[in-house]
Amino acid sequence: QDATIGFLGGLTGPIESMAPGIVAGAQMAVDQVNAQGGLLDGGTLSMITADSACDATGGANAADRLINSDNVTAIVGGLCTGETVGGAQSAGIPGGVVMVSPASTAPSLTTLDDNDLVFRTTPSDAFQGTKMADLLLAKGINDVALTYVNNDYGAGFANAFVTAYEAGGGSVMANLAHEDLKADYRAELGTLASSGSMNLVVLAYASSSGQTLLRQALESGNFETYVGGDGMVGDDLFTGVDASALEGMIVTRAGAYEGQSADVFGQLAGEAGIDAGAIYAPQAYDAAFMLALAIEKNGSTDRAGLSAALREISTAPGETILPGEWEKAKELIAAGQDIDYEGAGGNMDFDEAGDIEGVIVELVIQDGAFVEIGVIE
Amino acid sequence: MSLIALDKLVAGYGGAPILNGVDIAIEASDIGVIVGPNGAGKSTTLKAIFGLLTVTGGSVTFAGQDITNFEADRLVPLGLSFVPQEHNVFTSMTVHENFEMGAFIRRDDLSDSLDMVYEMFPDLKAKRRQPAGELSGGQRQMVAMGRALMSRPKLLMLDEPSAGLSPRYMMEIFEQVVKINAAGVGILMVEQNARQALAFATKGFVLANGQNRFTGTGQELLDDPEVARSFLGG
Amino acid sequence: MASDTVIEVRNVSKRFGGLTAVSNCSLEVARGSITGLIGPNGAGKSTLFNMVAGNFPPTSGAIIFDGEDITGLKPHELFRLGMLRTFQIAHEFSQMTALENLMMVPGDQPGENLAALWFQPGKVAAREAEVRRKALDVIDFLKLGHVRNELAGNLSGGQKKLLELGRTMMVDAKVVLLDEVAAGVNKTLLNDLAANIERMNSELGYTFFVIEHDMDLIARLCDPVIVMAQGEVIAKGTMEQLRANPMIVEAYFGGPVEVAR
Amino acid sequence: MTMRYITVFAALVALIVGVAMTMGSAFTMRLLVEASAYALIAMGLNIQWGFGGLFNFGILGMLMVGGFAVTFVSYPVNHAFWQSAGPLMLGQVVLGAAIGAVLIWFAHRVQRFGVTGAARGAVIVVAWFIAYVIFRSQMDPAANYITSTSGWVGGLGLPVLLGWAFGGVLAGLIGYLVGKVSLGLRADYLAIATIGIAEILRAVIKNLEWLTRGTLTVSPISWPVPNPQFYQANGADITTSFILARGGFLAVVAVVVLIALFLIHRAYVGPWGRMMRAIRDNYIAAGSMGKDVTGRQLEIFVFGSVLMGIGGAILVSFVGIYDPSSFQPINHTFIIWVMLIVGGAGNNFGALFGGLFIYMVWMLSEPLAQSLFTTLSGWSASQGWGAIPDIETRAVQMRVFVMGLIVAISLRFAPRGLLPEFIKRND
Amino acid sequence: MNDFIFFFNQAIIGGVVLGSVYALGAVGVTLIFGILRFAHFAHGDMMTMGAFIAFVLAGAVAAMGIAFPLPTGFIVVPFAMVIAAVFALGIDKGFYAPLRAHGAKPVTLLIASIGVTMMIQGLIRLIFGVGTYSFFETQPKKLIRIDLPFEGVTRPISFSEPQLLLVLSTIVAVVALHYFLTRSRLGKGMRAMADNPDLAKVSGINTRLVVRVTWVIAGALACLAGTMLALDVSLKPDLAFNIVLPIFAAAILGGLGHAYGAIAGGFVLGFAETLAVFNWAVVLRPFRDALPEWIEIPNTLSLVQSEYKLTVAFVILVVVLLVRPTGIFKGAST
Ligand SMILES: Nc1ncnc2c1ncn2[C@@H]1O[C@H](COP(=O)(O)OP(=O)(O)OP(=O)(O)O)[C@@H](O)[C@H]1O
Ligand SMILES: Nc1ncnc2c1ncn2[C@@H]1O[C@H](COP(=O)(O)OP(=O)(O)OP(=O)(O)O)[C@@H](O)[C@H]1O
Ligand SMILES: [Mg+2]
Ligand SMILES: [Mg+2]
Repeated sequence: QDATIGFLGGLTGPIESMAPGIVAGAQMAVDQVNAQGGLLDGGTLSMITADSACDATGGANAADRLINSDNVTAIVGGLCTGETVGGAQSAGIPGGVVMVSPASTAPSLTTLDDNDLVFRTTPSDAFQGTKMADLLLAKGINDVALTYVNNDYGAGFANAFVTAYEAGGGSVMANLAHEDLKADYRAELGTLASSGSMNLVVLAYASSSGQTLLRQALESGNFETYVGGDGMVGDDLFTGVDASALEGMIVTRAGAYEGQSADVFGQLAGEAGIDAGAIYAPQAYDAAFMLALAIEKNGSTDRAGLSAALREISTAPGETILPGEWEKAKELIAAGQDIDYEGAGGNMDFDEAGDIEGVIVELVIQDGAFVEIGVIE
Repeated sequence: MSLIALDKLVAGYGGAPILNGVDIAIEASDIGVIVGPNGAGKSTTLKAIFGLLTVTGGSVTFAGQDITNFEADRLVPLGLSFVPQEHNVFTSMTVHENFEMGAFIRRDDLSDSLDMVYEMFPDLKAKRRQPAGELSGGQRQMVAMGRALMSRPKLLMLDEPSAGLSPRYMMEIFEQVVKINAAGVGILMVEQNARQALAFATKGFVLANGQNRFTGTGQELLDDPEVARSFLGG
Repeated sequence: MASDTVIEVRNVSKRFGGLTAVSNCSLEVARGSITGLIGPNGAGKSTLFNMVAGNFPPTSGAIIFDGEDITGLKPHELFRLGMLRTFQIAHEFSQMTALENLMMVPGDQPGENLAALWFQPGKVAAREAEVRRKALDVIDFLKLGHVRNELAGNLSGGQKKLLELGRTMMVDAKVVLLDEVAAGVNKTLLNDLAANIERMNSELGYTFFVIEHDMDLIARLCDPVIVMAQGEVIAKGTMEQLRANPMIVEAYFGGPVEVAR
Repeated sequence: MTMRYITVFAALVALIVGVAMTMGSAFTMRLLVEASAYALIAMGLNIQWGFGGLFNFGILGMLMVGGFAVTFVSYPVNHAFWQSAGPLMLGQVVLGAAIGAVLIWFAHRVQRFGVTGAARGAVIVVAWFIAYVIFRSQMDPAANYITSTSGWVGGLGLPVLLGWAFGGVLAGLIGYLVGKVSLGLRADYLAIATIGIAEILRAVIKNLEWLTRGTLTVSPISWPVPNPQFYQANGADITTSFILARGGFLAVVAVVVLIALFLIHRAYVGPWGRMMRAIRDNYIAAGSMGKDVTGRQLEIFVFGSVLMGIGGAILVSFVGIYDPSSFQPINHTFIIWVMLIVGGAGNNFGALFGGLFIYMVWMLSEPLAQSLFTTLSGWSASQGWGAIPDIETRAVQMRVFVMGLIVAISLRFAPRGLLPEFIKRND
Repeated sequence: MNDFIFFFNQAIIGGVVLGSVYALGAVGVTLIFGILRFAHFAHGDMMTMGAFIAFVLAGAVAAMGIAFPLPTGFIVVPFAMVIAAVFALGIDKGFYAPLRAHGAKPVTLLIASIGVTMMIQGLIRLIFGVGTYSFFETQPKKLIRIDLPFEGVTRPISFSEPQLLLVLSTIVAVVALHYFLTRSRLGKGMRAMADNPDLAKVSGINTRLVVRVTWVIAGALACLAGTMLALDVSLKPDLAFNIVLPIFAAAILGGLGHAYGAIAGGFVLGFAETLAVFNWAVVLRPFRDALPEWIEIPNTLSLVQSEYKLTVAFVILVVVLLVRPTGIFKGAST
């Protein structure tokens, strides 16, 4: 029979400009499923979006609507960690609904008491923070001025980074939070610059404070090296900045890890006419695709047993399934064989907390575009 | 043809009509004085003429032109001018600006009119730069009067101009009224200092409960014992 | 000390920026008297009232009420001490009915205290009934019965002035300050009001301190009469004495109040 | 008039039933709980603005305080903190603050020692500065210590209802201080001052990681009644468990709201209300008529704040997570003004109605807008003009449009609110 | 010396620019309040709307391949202002005029303006999506760097061309408005209406006209403010909404209804924000040697952490209001 999954995310609010890409990623998975014979003997899969404005209360309401009034089987989302936790606490967990977040990177999700219902297809900031620290130290950058957007994403990321960086012998000359969505950050930049470090690390969203900060940093001409986290990936970064000035900026992000599954995804995305490089688009794709697999595995649209099924299809042992290989997977499941999904954003082996190891890749900006250097070891 | 004529005027504030059938007629040569108990409808009459509330019956004609329910700002250019009983100055604006506003429709040189007004109220000279809201009750009254004169009206309507004025200024104002009238400006005024006012009124109207009670020359009303007892305080 | 001056104004001055509205002015109001205060427009009468009634503090000087220094006290504190005032430019509560305007005045209403209102409904109701009865009497006396449920903001100019006066009749005060209550009030009605003021004075022992420009009224009610000009007290006496004083006649009355054509 | 009440509330019931039909009763229950909480808050605002004419635009602050209160009272005790040196250091902070306070107290009284005018001003400023430095010198290390060792202070592990009450008390206290500071101001100046103070509160709560966990959010926050898991454990299926649990919660909230409504209405129709309206109308005259204007305004401000605090606490404990960054002026201050004005300022039932109605509309505007615009884009696609790009995301954006439209329309046709304040004709 | 230039760039230029942003927004708010007596909350989004109008025009011009020495966005502003003014008139006709006709309270108009703000936001996002745009995609943003002729001075005084234009147009706009309101006949008529509409009519002032003129000016000002802001930062659907609170703060701080008040308020807030978080250690460093041994200049030495930046602005706001309850210039009030 037909199945519906929900998409929960901050379609409005601070990350509103990232949302379209992410939704598109998930939608692509759904379309593939339907294109390749649908799920559960000929049923079609559909996806309902609900806006949670990147905050906990919004998340609670939106998730509740998806779960209790749209009766979705499972949920892709939320994006901001606040909305994921809010949704899970007040509707997801009591409702017994599996939630797979493609973008909630804050460490706090790891410790959430979720009786195995909340997963994510992107590594925790704790992980990315450490990797970024390693990368900078490896590049011989030993002092930085750090600013992060004052929410769970930024705070979590920054904490992880600072710990690792200082442990590794680097010194954080300035470390300050900034409020999102303001028109002007010259004051913050002043404080940062005055710390004496010429290396600016910005952990924020390209669509809002990140972009502004970077542009005004360039205008002030107080810094030499610029570093950013996954939030900074996005073409919004270049609007109004002359890209040449950004030349050589270092960015890390959860990888479309290399290996064929990533290439496959890139290719599929190309065909579907969506931007494979869009931040969190691969992770969203994985989330949706795996949920479809899990439903298939579970054999019905019930919520019960779905999380177990999800672990089944995502982890070894089993025949490897790559992005787009729905028909193959469907047959194998029908044949009662075990499968192991290798995602666009990693091999998707969930640990007991529902997190993935994932990979963090390094990008640099070369003539106005993000160029991927490779996975950070 | 009279300068202004109210014919069976019916008007109110949305609820039951306050005025039911008021008749008043004034020549350019007249000083008309309306008297009556509180709440009789005197101010309402003037407001109705000046388009500050809707006339539901009867008509108002000014110099032969029907001006019933004209918006106030259309009446001023025609030559009407009005001093309301309350809220009759721009409190946040200086005395001088109040006068300028009085002459809003004029584009010519104001200096002579201004001199005239300041001469009429010497106290105000010193206060020309002071916000009218900071004036004493009587001084406000002077400003209000001055404002109305600035537009060089054909018909001047005053609602209790002498209220709050010292006896000296009351006389002063009344004398001015007579002067202005002598210069060919029709006057229609409401007064509670009725005796003094009726003394020089050419036409007197007694209103009660929104209707004409008595009409005649000022002197006639003064002499009428009935009027004297029930409206002029014996 | 029960001296027989209720209000004593000691060298009080009030400056507004550059201008001195009241300068070093001293006067006394005797208990049980109806004292008049007259003077040209802008003499400083209302300003003096505002200071006596606590609406703003004097720049310098002291005000004594019933033997105690009340300089700088708030109006509501003076009200409790028994001083009441009216405003020259009517200060009605425009969004309340005429009746409510009167009913809100009495200060000792248990219903103004939330606890009592919630937990002693009986007591509140009883007092409320009393207050209403009183208010209805006053309103009828002022010939406002037919508009008692009209919003005060919708009353006529004179009616508002009457309401101002009515408030002072709602409580028994020691001293009532009247700032030109007569202005805009119909003379016939004014006679009754004057009579009532005299009654309150003689029977209930109210002291009145009255600003007026209506000389007939002053002459009828007030003894003594104080004259202010340019913020200073220039004379004090009975009306006859003052009329006899050419300087005052010149400054204030300005000849017989008759305009010939 | 009564006819109007009947129709309006009948319409509301119809709306609720309709929602229940289309969106399921579990979700409707949630709407009702939150809507009631907002109604309570709107009633609080009605006391301040409708009765007292006080232009409070700092509602957000009160809600955050209420939310913090319930979090702090009901969240489990964090033993790591209590065993650490944290409490001690906080003690020192209090000490430092006290010293600072004494300094300031003296500074404000230097004229006793003949220091006056500009000199006095200088002394005061210096005193404040020194106090600030002392405080910071104690506060910063304590904060760092706590965050690094035990994360944050945690809660007290007391019953939730106590938390609600504390929410009211705390908000009342804050309200008292805010009022003390800013009630001298008139209308819009008061409005902006309260906004300012609310923003200050927001920044503080958001950044006091040691006390509130700041942006890291606190959850779960327990319920005063059994939660869905409880019913599920006793074998109810999921939907029923939701309905039962939320029904219980709704019952509690409804009781609170009704009690509040009863008390407020009593107050409003009585002499107290009359006095307050008099102060609102003309505070100068009210003062001369013996009413202690500032005192009474303070009373009103606190009264209203208490309700807001309780409302905020209810919301937080219902959602089960305290996330300071989710408090935004637009949907925690302005929306409440919309509720009151659309419902009818000065009318308690107006406030109640406005709260319920507007919150529902606000929540439903999203699916509404979505269906509206997806059909639109579907249609344009069928016309061969292609669908609107990013339709999901853009459709959602239109929720604000729908909301705005509804506000504008309802004001257009009921400028004084759907249930306007009515003048009590005494007899 | 370098450190002082750093201070100058950061604190002074930063403060002036931010102050101008606030002032330019506030002057429109203060005008509407001064004349129509209500806080027009939608002003922020009218700014954003105006900026988008200018953006579209600029795009069109650029498409024609015409280039200017100044930013195209700035060149087209006058035309954008005209269009914005028309929009403003429409909004008034549609939403505010009916309420005024009912004699609605100012707060009702304020709430209506919240409704309007929401509608504008929705529409902007529907039409332009949620992305970020820039006026400088076709032409580069000029950065002005002035090197000082002292030896040892490496750091230049630096600001951008749009910032310069922003400050200039702020000053022009405010002064012009001030003279219009206090000197011109119509301007005085507007103030008269604000003071006492009935009496204004009685004085022959056409109040309907006054209202229209007010909205025309307000719309134009909003457009100017929005565009200048977008030129300095970048163009987003939430461009001005996020600074609408400080803008109101500035207007009220200055004293509602006073054109100059807007400047005063805007600059006070601008500098408050900038200086409060400025790291004073920088200006101390030059004296490091002068200072005795035991004084060790900390790495960061600012009054508050920059999380509390806006807080400082609001603290100042509250304090100023306590000293001057109706703003720096005695402002109007409802
Ligand atoms: N708030 C104020 N600011 C500045 N000047 C003021 C203020 N209030 C009153 N004045 C001035 O003080 C003087 C005295 O005013 P006051 O109202 O006391 O006069 P008054 O004796 O009551 O006159 P009237 O009989 O006309 O009411 C007047 O010249 C007036 O202009
Ligand atoms: N705005 C209004 N709305 C409703 N009724 C009003 C309004 N203004 C006046 N009235 C009523 O109309 C009646 C006449 O008022 P009006 O002002 O004409 O009296 P008046 O003759 O001028 O009395 P006064 O001598 O006191 O000025 C009064 O009973 C009053 O209650
Ligand atoms: Mg009248
Ligand atoms: Mg006076």
